[in-house]
Amino acid sequence: MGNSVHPDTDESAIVDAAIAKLLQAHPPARTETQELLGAVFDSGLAWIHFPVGIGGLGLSTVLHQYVYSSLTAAGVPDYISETPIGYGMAGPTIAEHGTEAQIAHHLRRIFTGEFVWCQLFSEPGAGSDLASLSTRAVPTGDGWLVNGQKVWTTLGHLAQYGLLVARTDPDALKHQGLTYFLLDMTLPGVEVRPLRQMSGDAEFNEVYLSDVLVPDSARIGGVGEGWGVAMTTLANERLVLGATTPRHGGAIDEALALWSAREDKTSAAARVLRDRLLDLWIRDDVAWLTGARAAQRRESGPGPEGSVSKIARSSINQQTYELCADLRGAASLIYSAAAALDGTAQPGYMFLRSRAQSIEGGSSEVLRDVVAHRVLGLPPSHRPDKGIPWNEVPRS
Amino acid sequence: MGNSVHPDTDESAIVDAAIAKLLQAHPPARTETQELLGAVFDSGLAWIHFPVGIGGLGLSTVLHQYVYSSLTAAGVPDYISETPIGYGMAGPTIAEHGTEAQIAHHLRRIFTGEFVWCQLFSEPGAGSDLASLSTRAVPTGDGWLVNGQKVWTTLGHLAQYGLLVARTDPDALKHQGLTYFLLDMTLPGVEVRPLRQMSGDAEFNEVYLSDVLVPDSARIGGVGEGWGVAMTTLANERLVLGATTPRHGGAIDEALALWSAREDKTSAAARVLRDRLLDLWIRDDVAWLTGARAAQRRESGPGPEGSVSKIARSSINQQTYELCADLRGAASLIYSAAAALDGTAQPGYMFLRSRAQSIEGGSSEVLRDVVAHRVLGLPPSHRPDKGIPWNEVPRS
Amino acid sequence: MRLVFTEEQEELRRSVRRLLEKTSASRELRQVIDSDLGYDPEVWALMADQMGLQGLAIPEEFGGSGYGWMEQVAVLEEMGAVLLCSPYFASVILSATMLLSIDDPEARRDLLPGIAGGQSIATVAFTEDDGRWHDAPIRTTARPGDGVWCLDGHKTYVLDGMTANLILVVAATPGGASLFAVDARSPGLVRTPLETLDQTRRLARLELRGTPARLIGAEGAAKAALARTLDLACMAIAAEQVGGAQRCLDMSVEYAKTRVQFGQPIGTFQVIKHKCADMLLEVESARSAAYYAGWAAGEDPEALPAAASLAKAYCSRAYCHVAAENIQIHGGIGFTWEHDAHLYFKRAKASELLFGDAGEHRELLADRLGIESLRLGGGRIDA
Amino acid sequence: MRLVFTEEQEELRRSVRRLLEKTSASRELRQVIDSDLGYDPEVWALMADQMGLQGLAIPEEFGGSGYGWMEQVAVLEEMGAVLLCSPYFASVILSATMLLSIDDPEARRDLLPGIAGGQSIATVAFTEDDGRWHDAPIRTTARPGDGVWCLDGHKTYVLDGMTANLILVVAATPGGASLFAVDARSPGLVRTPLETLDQTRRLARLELRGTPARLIGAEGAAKAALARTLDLACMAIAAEQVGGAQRCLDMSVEYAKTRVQFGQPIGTFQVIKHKCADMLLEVESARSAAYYAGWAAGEDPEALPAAASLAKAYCSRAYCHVAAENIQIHGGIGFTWEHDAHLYFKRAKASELLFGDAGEHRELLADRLGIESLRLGGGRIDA
Repeated sequence: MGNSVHPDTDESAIVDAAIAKLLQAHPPARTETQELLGAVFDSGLAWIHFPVGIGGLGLSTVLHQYVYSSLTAAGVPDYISETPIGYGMAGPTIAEHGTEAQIAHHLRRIFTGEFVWCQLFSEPGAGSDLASLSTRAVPTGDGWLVNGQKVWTTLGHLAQYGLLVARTDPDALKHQGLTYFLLDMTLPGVEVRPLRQMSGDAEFNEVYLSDVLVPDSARIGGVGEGWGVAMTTLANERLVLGATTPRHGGAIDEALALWSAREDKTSAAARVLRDRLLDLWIRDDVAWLTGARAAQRRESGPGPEGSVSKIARSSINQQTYELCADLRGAASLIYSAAAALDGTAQPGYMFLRSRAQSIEGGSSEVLRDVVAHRVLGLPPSHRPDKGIPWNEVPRS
Repeated sequence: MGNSVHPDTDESAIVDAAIAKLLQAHPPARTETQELLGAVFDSGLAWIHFPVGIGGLGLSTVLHQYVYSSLTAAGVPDYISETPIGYGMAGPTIAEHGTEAQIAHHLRRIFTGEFVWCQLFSEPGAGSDLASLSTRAVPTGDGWLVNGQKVWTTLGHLAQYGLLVARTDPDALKHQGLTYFLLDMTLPGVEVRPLRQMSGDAEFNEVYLSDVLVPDSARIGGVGEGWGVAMTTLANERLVLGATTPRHGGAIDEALALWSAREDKTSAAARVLRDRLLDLWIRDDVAWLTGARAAQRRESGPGPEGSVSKIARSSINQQTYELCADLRGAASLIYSAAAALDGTAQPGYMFLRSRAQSIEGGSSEVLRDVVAHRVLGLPPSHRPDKGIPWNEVPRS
Repeated sequence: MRLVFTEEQEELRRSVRRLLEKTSASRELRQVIDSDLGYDPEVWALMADQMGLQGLAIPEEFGGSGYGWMEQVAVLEEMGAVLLCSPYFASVILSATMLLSIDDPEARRDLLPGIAGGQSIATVAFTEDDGRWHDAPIRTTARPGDGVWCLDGHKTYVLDGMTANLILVVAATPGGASLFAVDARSPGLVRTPLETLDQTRRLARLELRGTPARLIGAEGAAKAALARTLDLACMAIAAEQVGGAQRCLDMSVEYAKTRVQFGQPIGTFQVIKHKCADMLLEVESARSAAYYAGWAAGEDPEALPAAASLAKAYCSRAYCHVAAENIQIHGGIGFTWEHDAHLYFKRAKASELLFGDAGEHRELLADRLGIESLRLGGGRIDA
Repeated sequence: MRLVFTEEQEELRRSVRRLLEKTSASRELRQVIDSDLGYDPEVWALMADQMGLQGLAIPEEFGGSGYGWMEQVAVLEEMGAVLLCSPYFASVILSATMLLSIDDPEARRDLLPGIAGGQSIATVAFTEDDGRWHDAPIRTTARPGDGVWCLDGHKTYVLDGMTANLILVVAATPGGASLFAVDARSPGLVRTPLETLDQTRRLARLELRGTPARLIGAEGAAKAALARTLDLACMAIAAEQVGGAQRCLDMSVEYAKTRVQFGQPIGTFQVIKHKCADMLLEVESARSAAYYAGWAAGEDPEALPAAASLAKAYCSRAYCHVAAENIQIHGGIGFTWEHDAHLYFKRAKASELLFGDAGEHRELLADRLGIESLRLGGGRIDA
């Protein structure tokens, strides 16, 4: 992992020029949001590594974070936080695998937030083992008839479109019988139900698909090639996720605030809390530095190092929010699940919410397997489902 | 794990009477060691769970610890610490599987320390996977011709006898081709070489066996039944190991002594060391209590709970001795490997020595597997060596 | 030292388990959580009438059965296992202990039989807004009035403060921290329910505005009684924690055996196996600590303060860790509102925070014993 | 902030690696460990003559090449990877930095060229028997004599104190902590080798009995210079730690791929895989911390003290953990004297203890920045 890459000065110049031109032509303070975001897209600053003409400048991803910081600092709305799935997953997937018509129809609208997207991958029976999913898409005269259940669907209740992976060939090996669709969520038979989680709110949804008739024009990638397309979606997810946490922000900032507000700073028990805080502060900063270093090293696209960051982050966050609970002491006994359902902010929410961070988007256990195989080259373990058609593999 | 057993009052009465009679007839202060230990054996207090006549009283093991504490407190030499392998491994193995002649020849001499024993199980290629061992015993007219290499042989340089497991049938499954011998270490072809470890001393040995001719009368258990006999040896090992650490002794006592001797007890860094000390003190005491509880629960013989204790103990010891190093601070930079080789006691020795505790006698990884299977009933993992003759299994 | 149960004690445990399995399984738990009252009066009555649980450790002269603390440990372990929602802890552990720790025969005769029989639900109100459990300054005051005392101030984190009909309030008099009995219907008492992290244990905040109260024991007697009550409360909550932690382990092992991913039960994955093995290690260790504290409570009162802090410190961390691992092993489903895993996780954290967290109890342990006496042969804990 | 190397810096790293692979592999390491001298003068000369490593970061006017600290980080990482036994750290990192941190042009002209060229081996003697590294009281005294100063006292844990020909001693004068140059052949200097835990880094104890010495800079100038030297030493040792930790990971991965138990390479066991993945996480994290400190040393001196403590705290723990796991993964063989695993383990612990352990540096970090300023946007470390 020795070789390093640093931003090409030509790329910096191109990007700086594009930003300057954009901000001059469309001063953020005096431009309506949709128009402004449309202009960002048109100037190629939406996804700088996309080809020119579809939101990009044909550059590497090295300056991705720089562009994002520069634009949001200049007053452009936070297009990543506001359309995380559209920006981070749908956009790159469509850019790479979509037809011209799909690219033309979707990309600009994704970036401006006109189309909200959700992801329809996980199922109750397919969590870590995503490729074992059971939602069926059966060809009909007019397209595909889809039946199944998806779960953990963020933004499902608001989305116009969903990134759907379904099984089109149950007799094939599990990775080979999948096909990927850009699902219109307004189609008949799509039912979205809120899914309440332990923190009390319903951030996620279950999506029931009952005889949904999907036109073949919604298919992206070939029949049976859904797994490869899904890999593009997931690989790009992390490029985006890391970008939004500022240094010393989030969990550690909350812990420091609680420490500052604390009366007892000198008792023996307080000293020990303080050391936990310092240890976590260091680990948090080191994780941030690792992200920054990875971004500087990255020439093109995300690599498996993202898995390492996610393992570290979820663990640091969980421990830091637990420290926050301890710093608040008895006050942490109070919590309103009802307020959480209403969306009211309250201390203790992230203590609960953070438990999901080591599960969602790839559990820490699965990610460690990935790191061991893809980064360290350790030999694969025995897999009883290997080389066996999907419909012959045991499932729970 | 709900049901509990407590000492039968009859057993207490029997044991107390035997102890009283022994101490009256053979006052430890005025009795020569060999004679005294012989008398302990003859009164059935050596291994109370053995049959009467061969060192036991035919009782359960519940009062084992009580007898040991009572006798050593009364001045009987510490027969467990001084003959750990003889007492803990050879004795129970011979008592259970030996012929009358073997029992008569060995048991009393084991207890009195006349015969020192070592264990010849591990090999360079067979560590965690003990049953894959390669030392061969080939039948000859007069007995068995043994060739191979053993390693990690504590007391090998002093032992008259060794507990030897060797492969007698390479075409059988790995657990089924083994045979167990009581090896006379003075036979021609037995060569013992010291093995130096990271702490600088040579506590262990390598034992090279070159064309050693072993009479069939040294065999214990049937041909091909060596694995079952070895399991007896290993299961009994733990009954003995736990018995010798007093509450709050060992590592935690050293840490407390270092804390007491420390000048700086109030700086922020010292406070944090203090909390580590308290945390480890609690974990140490809880481990001791768990051992005491297990002993009170145990009706007959050792169970897999011993694995849990060993995992906990090795981790607590390693962390406590590392704390000792930190408490000593810069002074821990000094260490003499030469002094360790000479057997001179010095601080820091156990910091190094304790690293082996999570490896020797079953690594923590193997023990967690054992706990998961035998205590929790989790399903076995795939084993490529299962159902395959030993000589067809890959080895490094 | 005796860390195992007699056959009679085990039989008691089995009876309690049978009762709770029949009356307080997951479905009933959800109903009680969502109910106004926060506990099931029918189950409460069964506990009292069929099994005499409320009076288990209360002396016979006050209507109880006079059993020891190890029986209580067995009962609490089973209650913790099912997250029983009931005022048992407040009424039986806190209140009865408080009354038995203060020399006031008349108050005992008046108040204990109701607690022992389950007709009366009592609680102890001692913590104030600063959230301190140990040696906290008492700002609630008591002044002598016309035949009765009058209390002013507030109390919070009062266990089952809304359902209790008898509230034992610690308040300051010129003679020091003193205990007062307050009828829940008294004028000047305003009770507010708190929304709690732990959905299975209700808390309330009380305001006292000239509330009439009866002095229990002598003025200044509450300090020592409260210290002893807290020790026993820590021992008791450790027993609950062991029960809850064991249940988390059981849930994880069961799920690992049945949930299939990658064509095999996830329990065949070595990392899941090792997680479960480590959970077992912590549960068994926690059990040893809790039983030791239970033994000390009955047989070695001098060792109790340290043993209680030891158990509270260890069991709190073990339960939190095991409950978090249980969610992790369950994956997404373990994170949903519908699954019980989070109820255990919240109970684990809340019961760590109640009566002082692990760090605080490590310090209490050292303070109580003196760190020097932790050395070999030096400590009373060696008992 | 720049946390990656340029192609030129990577080329330097590769050259150093090639040299060390050729001259300082495991076999040579064992020979040097057992030698009287404790380093290989031929390798030392190659480092100086072929590559100019000793003068890498020393300004050109004093015979060096004037490179920056990131180059030094790359070099130290490679040296740490092979546990290079050499007085490089003492002479180049400690001594040259000390001389460059004190305003004494003449001393620089006299002493730095020898260090830069490798002809002179220097060290800094500052710690005394109390074993304190930071803000320690200086009990060694200097009194002005006949044209020279005379030193009395002792110093210990002096890196390469036996092989150095030039010893820079911190001693107290009425003007405060001051720096003195002592020729190793001076009368009144008694040097005693210490037997060390870390077999790859030699230490000595010095006694000074009226030892003649030359004052460097002004009286009282050593305090600030020593603080800066310690910061850079922490940064430098963190770079070494990263190299050593990476090598432990490499050894473990290699062994896991080749060692067969139960009919399969142990690297197929998920628990071994996850151990290695966690080791990678720690190594990569440590690398980030060390490179950040290296960047701060060159580009943001104000951020250096905190960055150095951050790196020393994190890298120390990471290396210790990774070195211990390396032994565990190797099993019995990893515990033998013959295997190199223990040399890394000892180096890891010793380099944590040198210049203050992780706990001490966490506190230093907070003291230096003020815990308040650790908040978002509040700290200079945000740079």
